[in-house]
Amino acid sequence: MIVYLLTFILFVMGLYCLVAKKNVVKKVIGIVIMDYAVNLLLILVGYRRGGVAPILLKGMDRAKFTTQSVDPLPQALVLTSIVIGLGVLALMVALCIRLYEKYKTFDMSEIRRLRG
Amino acid sequence: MQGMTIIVKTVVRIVTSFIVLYGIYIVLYGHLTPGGGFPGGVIVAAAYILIMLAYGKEVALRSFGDKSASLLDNLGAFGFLAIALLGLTGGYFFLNFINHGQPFRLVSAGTLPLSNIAIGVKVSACLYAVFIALAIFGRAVYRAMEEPGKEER
Amino acid sequence: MTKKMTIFLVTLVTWLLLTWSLDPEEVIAGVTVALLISVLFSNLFLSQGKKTNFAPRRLGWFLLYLPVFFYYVIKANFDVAYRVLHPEMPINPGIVKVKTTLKTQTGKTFLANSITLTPGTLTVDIVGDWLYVHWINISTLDPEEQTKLIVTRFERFLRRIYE
Amino acid sequence: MHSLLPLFIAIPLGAAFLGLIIAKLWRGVGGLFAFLSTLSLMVFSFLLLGSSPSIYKMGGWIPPVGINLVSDGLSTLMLVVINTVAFLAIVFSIKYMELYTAKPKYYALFMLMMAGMNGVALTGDMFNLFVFLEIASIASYALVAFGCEHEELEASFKYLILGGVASTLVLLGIAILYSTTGTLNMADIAQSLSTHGANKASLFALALLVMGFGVKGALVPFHAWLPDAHPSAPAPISAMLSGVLIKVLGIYALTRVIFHVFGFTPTLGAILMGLGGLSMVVGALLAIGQDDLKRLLAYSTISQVGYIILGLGLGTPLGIIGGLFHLLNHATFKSLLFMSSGAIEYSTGTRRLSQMGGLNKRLPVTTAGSTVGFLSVSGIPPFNGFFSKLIIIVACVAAHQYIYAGIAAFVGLFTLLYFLRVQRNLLFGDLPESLQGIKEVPFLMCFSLVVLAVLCLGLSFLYPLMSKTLLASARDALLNTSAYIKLVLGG
Repeated sequence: MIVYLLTFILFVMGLYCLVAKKNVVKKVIGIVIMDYAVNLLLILVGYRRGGVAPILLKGMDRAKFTTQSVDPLPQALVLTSIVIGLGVLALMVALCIRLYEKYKTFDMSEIRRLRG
Repeated sequence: MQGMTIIVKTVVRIVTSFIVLYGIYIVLYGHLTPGGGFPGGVIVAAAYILIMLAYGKEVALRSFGDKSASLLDNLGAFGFLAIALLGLTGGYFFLNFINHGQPFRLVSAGTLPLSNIAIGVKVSACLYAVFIALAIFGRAVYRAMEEPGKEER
Repeated sequence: MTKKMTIFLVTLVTWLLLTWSLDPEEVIAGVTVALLISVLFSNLFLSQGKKTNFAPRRLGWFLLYLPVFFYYVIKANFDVAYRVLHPEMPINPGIVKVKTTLKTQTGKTFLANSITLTPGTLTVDIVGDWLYVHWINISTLDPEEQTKLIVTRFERFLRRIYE
Repeated sequence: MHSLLPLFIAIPLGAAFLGLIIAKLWRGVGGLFAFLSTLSLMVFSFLLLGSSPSIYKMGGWIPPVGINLVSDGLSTLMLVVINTVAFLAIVFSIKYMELYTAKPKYYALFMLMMAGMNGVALTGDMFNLFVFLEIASIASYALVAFGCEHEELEASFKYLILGGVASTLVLLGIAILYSTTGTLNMADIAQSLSTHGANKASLFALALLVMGFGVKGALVPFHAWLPDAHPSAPAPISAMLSGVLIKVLGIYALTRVIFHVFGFTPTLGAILMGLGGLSMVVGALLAIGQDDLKRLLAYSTISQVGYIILGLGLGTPLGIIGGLFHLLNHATFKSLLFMSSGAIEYSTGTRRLSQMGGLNKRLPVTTAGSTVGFLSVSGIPPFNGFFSKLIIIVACVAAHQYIYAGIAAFVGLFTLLYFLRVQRNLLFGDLPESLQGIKEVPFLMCFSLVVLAVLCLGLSFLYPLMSKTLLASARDALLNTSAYIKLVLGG
């Protein structure tokens, strides 16, 4: 139970970083922290104490394998989620660079042309 | 002299081909061992990024330019889609239509190795292209940092 | 062409070690990958090799170099441990500038890495023929003596291996 | 019919990647590929109409194990909306995008967004839903920033931050759902939840999903990104974002999750109605003071989305019909309005209302189109907006929700008020000096506007027909959860 709580604390830390920091790069870091907290939770969902890695090798007993191995599905999901997170991260960093190019600042409180 | 010191350059020169070899190994054995298209592609992209870091932009772009990177990127993605579409010949999208073969052999598991190769090409080219894009845009930021307040808001 | 052959053989051997199998499918895959890499990276890998890079004489010297190198490393380990454990900490750190006679880039790199791997000394930079080395205990202020202590002991072997 | 389903994802993806490859040799190919693929997709989506609900097993795997595509009434409705609007937007953008550079990339991103939206509308798997949601979202972030000017970048960054948080929340909800039910298939989750009952963890997951999809659908407490993002994009993209994207990623995903995965309850309905009523009022109030035409339209979108959510939240058959009909209507008239605002911008070079006037003399087709849109969105009788609003209000009264009925009528009046102001500034009065030389927009742009305007009028006459076929099958799909489970899991 405590590990789940810790992932939620990590998630909330990312959210805090996102909300409280004015620097756009720090906001990006906040989103990445949140993303990884969720990935961690997904991995923990499939964890089994004392389980074996879900890789079938030559000469393994199949019945014993299915009862002992950890759940491989969340691992596949996390891999997909990491890839998506990577795409979002690349886009965010590119946008940060472009924002700096235009506004000459990373401070979100000064990047305010749109209002109303 | 562009790039980093001799030490870094020499080590990169020796190590790069082995890094690429290992990346390709991970891609090709993705259906037998942990790994697959994405991790292997990242390793291959890392080798090229290493070349760019050690030798500077020009050398890396001469051997593998941004145009060819984006071309390979699209080709990889299209290849993956094509493999999925070829499954329609067997009646289903994404159907594993090739004979599965013997387990634990390199040529087995039907379309999975082919998909892995397509993803590997896509990921390596894409990550490298992202790195090039950020490195070239980054130049603009450095220029902007050097002359602050030129363009008043 | 020689370069391509060399890199092809090296990568093929690495591939076989990696897969640890002589199954025909895997060997064919290895040959293909090695060909691909030798085409892609032959300009980069072994850029200065005019002579054959893996002549047996050089390999022999390399094998001879290894125990010598390890001997120096172990000796330096004890030396540093002694300096750390000694209550008075008899250290005299500083950066010295030493000259190397090695000409090839690979030789210089290996020299720098050998110096760095030896505890107590650390290569900071290479500019031309000059190495800037951080040394935990500068025992002498004479540049030639310094060069002899730090560089020459490795240089003798490295020159035979790489030049 | 079910063999068509994967093509809805494969064709746009293929057009995106192949277009980028071939565009290196021949630059104009992106537009051609996009045109052909959206045309074929529109035809396919009409072919799906009237066919019975079907399921497509990807790779031949049986549902709880493999990923499946499901087309029931609701999916079909969404597919028709997505692909029709997308086709018209592509026709519009062939000329409009000459204002921008890098056209092949534009079409590739557009096609990726299409693939994502079609995937969201079709998939029957929670994680797959997330993946397609992210494909569509990432493409839309990039498209919002397509102009690469100050405003576009800022809007895209805000959108990206809020959208990123929303995606994280959705993923967290899916992770918790998976941990409680042990499966990702929607029907399987629904079955597991209905047999074991919803525990606290799954309720938490539901809250996370509502928040996540609420951000994507710009319901009011989560709406902050929309008025920046939608006006900043190129006009066809604004039409796609406002007309389709927020409906698919927000409303459709929300209704699918609430009606088919968790099961509709009166409490959930009350939450939805509260969100809808708040969106209606706040959107209309914020829209009234806007000087920027597209920004005003964006606020109006928030308000109109509120109507849809209100109708769906009622949970009665009539309310759902009204909500879905308004969804269809909003897709037509809001796309029409955004495209005509794009056409006005194309001709005049500005979107400030205070700098315009007397355009009806110079731009007859564009102004006629925008007038039809305005009349429709404000609910003037012969146009489709009137009927859907009327149905929603009647449904509210029938369900004894008199307060919401009052709010809906009041907001409709308010909408008329601010669009009358726009109309006065835009069409009548004197033509400013700076705009004397403007010309009517090219034929392809006019074509989209005219088709959408005709649709606005035609949908109201088609309503008796549609209420028996398209909308009725969507309503039945929503209300009959057990049929959905049976369809996917095979009884």
